[in-house]
Amino acid sequence: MSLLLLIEQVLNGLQFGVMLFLMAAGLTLIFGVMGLINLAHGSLYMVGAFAAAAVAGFTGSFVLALIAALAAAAAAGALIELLVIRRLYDRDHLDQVLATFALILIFSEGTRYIFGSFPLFLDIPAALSGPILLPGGIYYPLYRLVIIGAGLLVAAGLFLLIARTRIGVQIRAGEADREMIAALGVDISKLYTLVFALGAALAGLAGALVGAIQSVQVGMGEPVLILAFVVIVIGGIGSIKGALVGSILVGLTDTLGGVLLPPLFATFMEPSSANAVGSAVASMAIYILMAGVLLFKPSGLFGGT
Amino acid sequence: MKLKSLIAAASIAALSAGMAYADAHGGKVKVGMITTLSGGGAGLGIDVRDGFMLAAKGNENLELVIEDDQRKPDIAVQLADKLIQSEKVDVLTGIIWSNLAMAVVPAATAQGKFYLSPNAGPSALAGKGCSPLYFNVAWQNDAFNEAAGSWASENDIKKVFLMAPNYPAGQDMIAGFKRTYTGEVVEEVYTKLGQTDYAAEIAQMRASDADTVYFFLPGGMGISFMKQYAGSGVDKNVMGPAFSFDQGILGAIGDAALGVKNTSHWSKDLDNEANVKFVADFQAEFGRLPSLYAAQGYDTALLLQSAMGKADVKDAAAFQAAMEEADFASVRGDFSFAPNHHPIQDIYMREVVKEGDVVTNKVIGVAASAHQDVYGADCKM
Amino acid sequence: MTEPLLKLSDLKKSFGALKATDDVSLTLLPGEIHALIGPNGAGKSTLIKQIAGGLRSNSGTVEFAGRDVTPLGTVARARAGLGRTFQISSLAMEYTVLQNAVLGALGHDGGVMRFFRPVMKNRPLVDRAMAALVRVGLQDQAAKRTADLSHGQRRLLEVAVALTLEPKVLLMDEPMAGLGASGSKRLTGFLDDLRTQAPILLVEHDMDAVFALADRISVLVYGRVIATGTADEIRRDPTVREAYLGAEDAA
Amino acid sequence: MARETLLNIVLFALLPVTALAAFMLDEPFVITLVTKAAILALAGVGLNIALGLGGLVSFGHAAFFGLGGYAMGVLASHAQSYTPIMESPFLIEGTKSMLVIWGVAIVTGGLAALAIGALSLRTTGVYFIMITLAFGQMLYYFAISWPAYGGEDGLSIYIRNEFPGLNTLDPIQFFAIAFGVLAIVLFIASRLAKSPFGLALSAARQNAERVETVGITPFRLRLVAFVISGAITALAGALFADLNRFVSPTMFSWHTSGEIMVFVILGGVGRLFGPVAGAALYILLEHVLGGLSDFWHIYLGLLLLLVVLFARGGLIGTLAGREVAHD
Repeated sequence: MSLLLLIEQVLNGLQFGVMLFLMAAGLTLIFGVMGLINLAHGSLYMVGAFAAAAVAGFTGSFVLALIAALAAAAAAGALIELLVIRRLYDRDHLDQVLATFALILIFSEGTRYIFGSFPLFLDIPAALSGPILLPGGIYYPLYRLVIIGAGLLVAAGLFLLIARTRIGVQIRAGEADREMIAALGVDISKLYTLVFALGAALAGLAGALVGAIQSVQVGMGEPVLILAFVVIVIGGIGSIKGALVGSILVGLTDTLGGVLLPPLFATFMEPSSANAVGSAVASMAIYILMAGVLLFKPSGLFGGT
Repeated sequence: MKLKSLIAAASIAALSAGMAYADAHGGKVKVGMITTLSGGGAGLGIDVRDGFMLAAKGNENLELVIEDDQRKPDIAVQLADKLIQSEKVDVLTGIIWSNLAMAVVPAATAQGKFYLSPNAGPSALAGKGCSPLYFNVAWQNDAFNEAAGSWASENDIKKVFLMAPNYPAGQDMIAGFKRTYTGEVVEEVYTKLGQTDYAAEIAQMRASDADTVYFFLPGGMGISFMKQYAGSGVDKNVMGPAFSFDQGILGAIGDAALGVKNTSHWSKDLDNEANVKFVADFQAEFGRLPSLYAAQGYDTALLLQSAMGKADVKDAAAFQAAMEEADFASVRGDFSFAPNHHPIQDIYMREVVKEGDVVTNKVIGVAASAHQDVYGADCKM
Repeated sequence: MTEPLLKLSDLKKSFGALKATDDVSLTLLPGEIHALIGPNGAGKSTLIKQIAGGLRSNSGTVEFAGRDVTPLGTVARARAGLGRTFQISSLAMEYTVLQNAVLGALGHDGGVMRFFRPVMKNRPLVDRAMAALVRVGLQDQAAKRTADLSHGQRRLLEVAVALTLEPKVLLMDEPMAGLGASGSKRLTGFLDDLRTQAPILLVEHDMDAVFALADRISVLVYGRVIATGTADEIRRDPTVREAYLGAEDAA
Repeated sequence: MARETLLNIVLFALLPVTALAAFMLDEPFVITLVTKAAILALAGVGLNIALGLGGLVSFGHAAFFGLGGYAMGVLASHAQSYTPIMESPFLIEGTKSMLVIWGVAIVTGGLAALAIGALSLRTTGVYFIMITLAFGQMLYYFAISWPAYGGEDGLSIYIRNEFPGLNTLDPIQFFAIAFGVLAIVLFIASRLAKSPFGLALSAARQNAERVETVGITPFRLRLVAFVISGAITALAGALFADLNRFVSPTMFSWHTSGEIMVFVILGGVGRLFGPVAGAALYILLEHVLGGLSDFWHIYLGLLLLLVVLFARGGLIGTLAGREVAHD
C-alpha cells in the first residue's frame, strides 16, 4: 500500500472519529453532569438528520437545514428531559437503560410513522461537493474536510465553554459534586435541561452533517450510538478529553483495521479465506480495542478511579 | 407526499383486513403473506404487499392474510407456524430477505404448503434444497450479477473493483459476477454489514487502476456509498445489480446516481402491455412510482391467479403443474420456469437517468437473454 | 513480655499533599483494649481502613498474629481473624437481622460455594448467628428487616456480625455513636467482657467510655501518634492536653 | 409473602392451562406462542440470577442465548448432513438428541460466561454494562461474517431434535418439554436464592464491603453467578433454536440482550417468577398490539416507559406489593 493511500485512510479515520466525537461529547457530558446513561442519544441524531432532510427538501438551503437539525434535536432533547429523563437521575443505571431503550422504540417508530419507511434525500451543498487537492497530491473530498473542521471547532468550543464560561463552571461543579452545585444557588433542574439540550443539539448536528453523505433512515442512530458508547467507555465516562481521544482512536482503528487487516492475514493465509477472516476480525476490532483498554484501565483512559 | 402515500397504504391495509376476514374458504385459495412492514427495510415489504394486492384486487376467491416479520427470522418462523397451523393457509409468500426465506421455506414446503417467493433467491433453494412446492417468481441471487458479468465482458470493461458486504448474499453476488466476467478483477473488498461510511473503500478505489466499480450494497448501505462516491471525485464507471438503484432508493441518492448501470429483470419503462398497465395502475392507486419489489409482488399474484384458474389448490400435483406453466402476462415480458422452479427471463441493463425532476432508470439493452441460474443441475425433484 | 497480636510499623498514607497517616506505629496486646482518639480529621478512619485492608498503605507494614499481612486485601485479613465494625453501618439492608448475622457465620465457615441447601435451615450456622445476636441483645429483632432498625440497633448488629467471625482481633470504629446514654453504658460493659476473647482497637469519641475501658490510649493528631499510654498518663500528658484534651476539659 | 406466592402459582399455572386450552380448541399456534413465552422466560430466569440476585447489569446476555442457539444449530446441521464436526485428533459427530445438545449448550454458555465474566467483572457500573455489550457485539459480528455456519443467513434445521419418548414436532409435546425445563430451572433458581451462595451473592449486591469484611470475595461470587446465569440463558437459546428450527446471528444482537432484560424488568427484577410474568406479558403485547398496528413498537415503548417510571418492581411488584425479605 502506498504512503499516500495510507495518509488518505488516516484522514478518513480522523473524519470518522471527529463525527463520533460530536455524538460522544453529548453522551459523556450528560453522564458526567447528571450521571445518566442515555441510549436514546442515537434517536436525537436521527431527529437531527430527518429535520435537516425535511428542511433542505422544502427550502433547498443546507445552512437552514443545519439550523433546523440543531433546533429540532435540542427541542426534542429538552422535551424528553422534561417529560422523562429528569425522573431518572436518581434511579440506578438499569432503570436508565430501560427507559431510554423504550424511548428508542418510540422515536424510531414515531419517525417512521411521520416520514414513512423509505430513506429521505439530503445532499451536500454544491459548494462543498467534489474533491480538493491536498499538498502531497492527495485528492480528498472537501465535505469530509469540512466535517473534520466543524468537529474540531465544536471540540474547541466545548473546551472553551467548560473552561471559561459561567455555565462551564456550573457544569464542572456538577461533575465534581452534585450537592455542592445546589448549594451554589444554581437552578439545578434548569442546568440539567440545558446540558441535555446541548448534548442533543450536538447529536442532531452530527446527524445532519453525516446524513448528507449517508442514508437518512429510521434506525440510523443505533450503530452510531453503540460506537459512541464504545468511545466514551474507552475515553473514560464523563471526560470530554477522553471522548475526543477515544473518538479518534475508534475512528482510526475501525478505518485502518478494515483496510489493513485483510492484507495482513493474506501474508500467512490463502487469499480468499484471508479476506473473510480479515474482514471478520476488522469488524470486531473496536470491540477488541475496548475490551483491551478496560482490562488495563477499568475506568477508561481518562476516567476517575 | 410521504404522508399521503402512507394514508393510501393504510387504507389499502384496511381493505386487506376486510379481505382477510371474508367468510368461507371452500374452493378458494387462502394466502399467507409474511413480509417486512415495520422497522428497517419496511419499504421493500410494503411494496411487495401493495403490488400483490393491486394484482389481486377484486378477486373474491383469493383470501389474503398479511403478517409483519419485522425482518427477524425467528418472528418469520413463528408467523409461518401461525399461518399454517391456525389460519390454515394453502400458499405462503411475501418474504423479502434471503435469511428469512432460508428459515421459513424448507419448513413450509415440508408441511405441504406452496411457497411463492416474491423476492430473495438463495442458491440453496435453487439447487440441493429445491422443492416441488417452492416457486421463485423473482430471481436467483446470482442472476443479475451473472448478467452484469457477461455484459461487462462484452462491453469492453477490462478491470473491475468488486465490493459487497461480508455475508452470504454478498459473497453469492460477487461469485455470480465473477462466474461470467472474463476481464481482470483488480480487487475484491468485503465490508461490514450495515456499514455506513465508505471513505476507506473509496480511497482504495481511487488508488486502484480499475476502470469500473461493481458493487452490491442493499438498502441504506448503497445510499451512503453512492453519495460518498459522488462526492469523492473518483470517476470510474459504476455498476451493480438493481437492488441499490431501485425507485425507493434513487429518491434518497438523488443526482449522485446518474449514469450508473444496473442489471434488472424489470424496469418501469419496459414496453409491454402488462407493464404499461401495471405502472399506470400502481401510480393511480398509491401515488408513487412502482419499484421492482412492487413488480415482483404484482407478478406473484398474477402467477397465483393463473394457476387458480386451472386447478384446485387442494390437488397439489395439478396445482403445481398449473403453476409450472406460468401462464400469465408478466410485467417483465417473457417469463417461464426452469425445472427447478426458478425463472427463465431476460435480464436488462438499465441506466440511471433524470426524467424531469425524477431520478429513475431507463433500459439501455439486454444483458442476458432467457437467463437461467446454474444451480438447477443440483436440483432433484 | 507477651507478643502483640497486631503490630503497625511506620504506616504512611497520603492523598496528594495531605498526609493522612504519618509514620504510625502501634501495637495491640492480647486481652487489652487500645483506644485511638483524636480530633475530627485526625486520620483515625483512614488508619482503620489501612489496618483492615480496604486501603493500601504507601509504606510501612501491618503484622497480624506474627504474620506480615501488608500485601493482603480485606478478604484475606478478615479470614485471618481480623473482625471489624464500621463508623457508618455497613450491612445488607434488605436482609433480616438474622440473615446479616448468618452471613457473618457463613463467612467464618467458608462454605459459601454451596448452592442447593437453604442456608437459613442450616442449624449450626443459624444457632451461631443467633448466639451472637443474643450477646448484643438483638435476639428479639432477629426477624426484622435491617433497614427498619434504629441507628443504635444497627451498631449492635455490626458488633454481632463481627462476633460471628470469632475474630482474634476487633477493629471498632465508633461503636457508641448514636446509641444514647443507656445504650453506651450497656455496650461499654459488653466490650469490657469481650476483651478477654479478642483484644479491641477502639476508635471512639465517647470519652467516658474510652477512659472507662481503655488499657492504653493512643492520641492521633494530623495523622501522627503524639502520645501513647494509660488513661492516667494521657490525661496528664501536656502535649495531649494542648493539642486535644484541652478543648474537652474546657467544654 | 403469601400474596406473591399465590400470584406465582397462578402465573406458573397460566402457561400449561393456556397451552392445554389451545390444544383442546385446536389452536396449535397459541401453543407455539406459550412455548415461546416459556423459553424466553427461561432466558430471563438466567439473566435474573446475574441481574436480580447479583446486581450485575449485563447488556450482553444475547451472547449466551446465541451460543446456545448455535450449539443446537451446529450439532444438528452436522447430524442432518451426516458430516462429522471434526475428524482429528478424534471424531466428533453431530447429534439430533436434545439432551446432548442441551449439555453442550450449557457447557458452552458456562465457559463463555467464565471468560467474559472474568474480564468484565473487573469493571463496575456503566463500564460493566458497556463491556458486556461489547462482547455481545463481538460475537454478533463474528457470527455474521463467519461463513462456515451460514453467516447472516443462519442455519435451518428441518426437523426438530429428538427427545426420548416424545414427538417433538407436536406443539403440545414440545411445550411440555420446554415447560418441564422451565419448571426445573425455576426450582433450581429458587433453591439457589436461598442457598449459602445466594445469601452471600445478594449481600454482595447490597453491600460489597460487608461481604469482604466477613471474609468472602465478591468477585468470585459474581463470577460464579455470571457463569450459572450464562449457562441457563444458553440452555434457553438451544430451546429457542429448536422452537424455530432455525438459528441466526439475530440471536446475538444487542436488541436480544435488551429484550431479555425487558422481560425481567416487566415482570419484576429479582423476583423468582418475574421473568415468567414479563415474557408472557411481552408475547401477549407483541401479538395484541402487533395485530392492531404496524407501529406497535410505539405502544410497547410507552408501556415500558410507564413500568420503569411508575411501576417499580414490575408486574409482580405492582400486584404483590413490596418485596419481603427472604426467610
